[in-house]
Amino acid sequence: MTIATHIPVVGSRPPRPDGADKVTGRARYGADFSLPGMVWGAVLRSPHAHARILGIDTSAARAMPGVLAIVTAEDMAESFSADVAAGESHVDMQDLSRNVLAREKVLYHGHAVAAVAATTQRLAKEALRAIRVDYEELPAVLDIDAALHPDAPVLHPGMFTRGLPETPSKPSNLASRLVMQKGDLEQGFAESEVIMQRTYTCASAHQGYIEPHACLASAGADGQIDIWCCTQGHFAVRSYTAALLGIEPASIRVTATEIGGGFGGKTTVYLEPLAVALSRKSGRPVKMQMSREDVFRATGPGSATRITVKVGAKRDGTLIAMDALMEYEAGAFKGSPAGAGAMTIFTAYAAPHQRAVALDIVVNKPKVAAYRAPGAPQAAHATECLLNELAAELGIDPLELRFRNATRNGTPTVYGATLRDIGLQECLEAARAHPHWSAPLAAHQGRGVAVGFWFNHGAQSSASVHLVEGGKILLQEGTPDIGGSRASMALMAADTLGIPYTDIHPMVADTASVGYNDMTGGSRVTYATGYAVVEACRDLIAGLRARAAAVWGVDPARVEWKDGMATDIQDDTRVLGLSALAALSGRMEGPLSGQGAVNLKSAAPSFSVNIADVEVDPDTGASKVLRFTAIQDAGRAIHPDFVEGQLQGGAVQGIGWALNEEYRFDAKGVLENPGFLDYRMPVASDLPMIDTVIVEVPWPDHPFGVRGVGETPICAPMAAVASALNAAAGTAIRDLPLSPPRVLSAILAKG
Amino acid sequence: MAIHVHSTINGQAAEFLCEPDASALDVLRDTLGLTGSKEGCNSGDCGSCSVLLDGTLVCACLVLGAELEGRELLTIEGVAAGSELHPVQQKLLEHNALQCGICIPGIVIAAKALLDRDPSPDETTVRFALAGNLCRCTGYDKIIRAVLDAAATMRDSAGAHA
Amino acid sequence: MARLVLLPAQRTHTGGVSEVDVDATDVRSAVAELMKRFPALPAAEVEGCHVAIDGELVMDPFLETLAPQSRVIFVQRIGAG
Amino acid sequence: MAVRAYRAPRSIPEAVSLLASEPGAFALSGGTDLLVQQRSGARDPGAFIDLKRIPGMLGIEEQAACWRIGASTPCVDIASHAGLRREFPGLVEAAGLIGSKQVQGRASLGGNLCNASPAADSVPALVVNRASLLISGPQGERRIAAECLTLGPGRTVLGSGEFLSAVEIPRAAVRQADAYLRFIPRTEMDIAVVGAAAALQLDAEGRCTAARIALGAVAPTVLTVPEADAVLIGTHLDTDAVAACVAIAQSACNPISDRRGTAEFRRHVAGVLLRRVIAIAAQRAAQGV
Repeated sequence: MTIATHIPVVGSRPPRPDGADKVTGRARYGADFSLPGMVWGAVLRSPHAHARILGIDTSAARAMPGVLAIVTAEDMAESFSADVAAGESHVDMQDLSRNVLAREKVLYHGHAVAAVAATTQRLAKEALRAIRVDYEELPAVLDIDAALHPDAPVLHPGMFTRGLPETPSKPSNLASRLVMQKGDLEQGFAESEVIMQRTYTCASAHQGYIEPHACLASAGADGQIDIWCCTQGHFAVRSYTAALLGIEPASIRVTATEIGGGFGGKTTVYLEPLAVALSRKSGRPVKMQMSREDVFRATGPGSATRITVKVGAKRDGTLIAMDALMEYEAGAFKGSPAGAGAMTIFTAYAAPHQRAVALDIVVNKPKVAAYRAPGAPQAAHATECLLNELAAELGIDPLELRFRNATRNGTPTVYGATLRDIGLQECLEAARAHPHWSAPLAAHQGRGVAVGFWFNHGAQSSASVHLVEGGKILLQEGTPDIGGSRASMALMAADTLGIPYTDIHPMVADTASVGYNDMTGGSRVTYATGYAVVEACRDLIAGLRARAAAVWGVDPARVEWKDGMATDIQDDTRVLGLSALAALSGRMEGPLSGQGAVNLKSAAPSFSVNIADVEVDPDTGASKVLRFTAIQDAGRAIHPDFVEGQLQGGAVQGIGWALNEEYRFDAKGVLENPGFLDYRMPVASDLPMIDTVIVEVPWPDHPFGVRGVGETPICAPMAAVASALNAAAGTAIRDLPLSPPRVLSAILAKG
Repeated sequence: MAIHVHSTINGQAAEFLCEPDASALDVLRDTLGLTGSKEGCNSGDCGSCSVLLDGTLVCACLVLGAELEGRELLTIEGVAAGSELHPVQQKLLEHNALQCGICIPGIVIAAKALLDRDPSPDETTVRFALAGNLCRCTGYDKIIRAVLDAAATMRDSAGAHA
Repeated sequence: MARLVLLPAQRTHTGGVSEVDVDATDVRSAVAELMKRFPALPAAEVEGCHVAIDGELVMDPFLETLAPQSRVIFVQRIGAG
Repeated sequence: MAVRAYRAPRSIPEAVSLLASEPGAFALSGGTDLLVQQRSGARDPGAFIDLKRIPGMLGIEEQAACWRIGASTPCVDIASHAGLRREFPGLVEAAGLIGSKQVQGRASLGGNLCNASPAADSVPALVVNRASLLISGPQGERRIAAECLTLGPGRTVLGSGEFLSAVEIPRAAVRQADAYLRFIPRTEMDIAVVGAAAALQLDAEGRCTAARIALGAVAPTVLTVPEADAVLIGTHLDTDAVAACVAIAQSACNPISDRRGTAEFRRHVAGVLLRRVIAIAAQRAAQGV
């Protein structure tokens, strides 16, 4: 018989397995699930940015016909272990409980106070209006300076700054201070010939996923609970909901629906514990969905920041010392990504003397959520813009300045790790070789370059593969597919098993159907879940080889797995394929499956280089991105279309954050632009094509060399765009966004 | 008071009851179970609920259910002919132009509306035609390429049949 | 002896001591020794951390082995989007 | 108030009677503003009176003395109307700027006018073209100039039972042309931070014989500045004349600072856009558009 040789599919670009469902409207997202007998939940939200809750009277609402249940903070569990480890996040459950439902105080405008279940959406909303909440309004703390003022109103009377030499005697709004240092800063600045210090700010930006949070929960009389929700981590929803309501996690089954974007914003819970509590009280399935306004007012966003960077360098551009003070708004509860920001801010550079000081500051605004490389884009904006300013001052090409100072394998970082197997040099070389870098510019146009860095996570993933009659493979993974990961999993499985891509049928399984998985986040899915899939396939292959050996009556060592078939090493015309082995299952030891479970503890660091061209209308301050090139080390691109998609999407989110996106609050802490009309994310006509270059320096800890790609793409664009715009306009604006009024006033100020 | 409405949805007669302020999107999703049209904003700013109302591109969230009396609606569920995808759908798949996919039903409808009236749009025309459809994942690049490719395919196939 | 390098939030509870030498062959025993040396140090300030062992970042360490001269630097947890 | 009723009258008298009798009745045209406002609570209609099934509310008609546009005609029809575009390219472009293609499938001149937003894109373009508005009501039909409809943000002169049924634009003369530009931070999907329209008529020598400018989003209602118009007339629209016009218009601006732009920004950009629309309109007029 003729044996087809398996042609590797990793690195090819087939259509995704779930694609047809998504172009025909058949795919079901968070709000698309319903159950018989279902009722609707709605949330009462705070009209104040800061107030004490003196009392909540739900009696009138409860008396309304059709109102089936009401929950307030009293319905949440009272005490928790200090925190619940749910994969890469570490969450203070006291805070999470109070964010899901305010207890003693409301801490931001839009903060959830109570939830109602009623037979119709309309009735649920009417019932909210019948709930009386007695508030004592408190002054709102709305920015970093106000929060850190010695006389500032304190959000949390029990919060004392962490990280000071001694625990302070008074509570404050400074949650923590983190210092990381290498070398001798004083000596470094003393050796420097040029010292430059600048302060950069970024406005708070929302993740901007198009799908509002939604869920459906159904609690059975036996205590079994089902949740369907759009989340980046259904196992985390299980952990958090169980902890917040005092339920055994094993009693909860969470199904991750298709998810309409997350970017970090769907790594926590908002509605799910409320829906479960309402369902337990009412005995009915409860569906809840946020309005777009709710999403803006009460979820996300990323931190607003103020970062002061000081660098010392030789006249030839060699960086000697780098120092940063990084102030990050956390919103209403501690936990901004200031620390991660500090760990990224100078990581691309080898300067021997570095320090980063990170402050985590609470204010009366929505609690920040992870947003794509949390903390890093703001940090990169500061460092990369400053380096471009330094390059101009020294008369050095900005890319050359990076070449001269780029970190290399073995250079220690400020946080204590030493990078290895990185591809920064290769990315810089790709930038220099790209025609974009040397293309001519016209009047009122400018070019900016910037470097981005993110760690990338590994952590825990499980996967199963099952051999189905007919010889095809059912693949169960447990990380929601937010950007085409089913395709990547199927490609890796296909090459591991040596069978066609289309023979693999991947699915995202619920929490009761596959082993534990950390979230889809941290750029970890292709890396860690991919690894688990490879392990599961290897496990299956071991079983297949044993079966074939038994059929042939030979030692399993004589059987190798080749091109999708068990093959007798001593007689390679003797083979058994998947379909034959599946057919024998019932006459041998039964069904054939493979399991894979991994906990990858290393980080697979990746770097990017972005080049942006921006044109400015000097009469109005309007700007337009004319050309954008995103270069990034992917380790190995399993499915290059989806890698490019990550680079392009991250670039455009960064462009939006640079140019127009911002949370604007009024003097009372009310968000002024809680809708897509005035939040201003980029639309198709704002943009050019986004050119990409995938650099592949394989990461040795992964079977295919993957290092994760999702987060690094948003790190460099803000600095690249800001530097390009300032070059085009002849300005030095260091505050984002670079909205037309801000740009125009800078142009007019320089005369 | 609920209103009794008769309309045609994806070529089939449809009858439903709706409240006077229920949107066509509410009716599609909650009453008729056609959940392919998505609610991203409920204010006409995201395009995820794009549908064709008597052939005109509109947001279903900005049309009242009651207004559908005697009118014809095409939703994402009615675009493919059985298992045969519309060229726009096919090209979006081939270009892997979708990540999360929530905007894609709206993009398909808006792109179809464009190509129905302009078989040879240039890149700028496609970009402006899709400016009412927010996508947060892709940066639009592959979507624009897919729509341009679909236009070329449709022109070729029209030429072949001419 | 492996050397442990503490984070500022840990130093608050060690009287300012920032580096500690411990006789340990893995991270678990090193952490146990550290906690024994500084009873005021809350477990939560240690157990949630990552470490860099001789430059290699290790998330959620436990049984990772240490060489006699290993340098273990505590690293703050990294959030992820 | 909850919306209790949706009615779709088939005639003007029926509509007038419903608008006058239904408690909290609101005329519904395209609904692109009204439905959003109803959901946010900004407006509180008790009943929707859908005008789109009344004969004459939809459609564009070329008459000897004017173009008649049914007040509920969707902008997509206006933006794609070749005849209208030949005579009033600025107005057609303004209609094509309102919201997205999806919004233009519903939005109408009637809605854009009666929503009474200072930032309405179509209004400056209608005003410079001396459009008049046909208002139907209990006393029959009356006609007002486009700039006379609004009293301030969200407020119009329409009385109980009255609604806007049509817009009439006098036919353009030879060498008469218009232009409209707006400033938004993105390229689409924004509300105008500033809008500027100009309509100019030139004589055979290129001298300006008639001029009208209008600005949006720089005052509570659309801003016309006859003194600024006057300085253009008799000139060849040279730099000095345009500068004088712009200076007068800018000093008449009374903008607010809000989330969409500061007062200073609006005043400055109003001048920039005005200069640009005068240049575009002049060029179109010279080409005999």
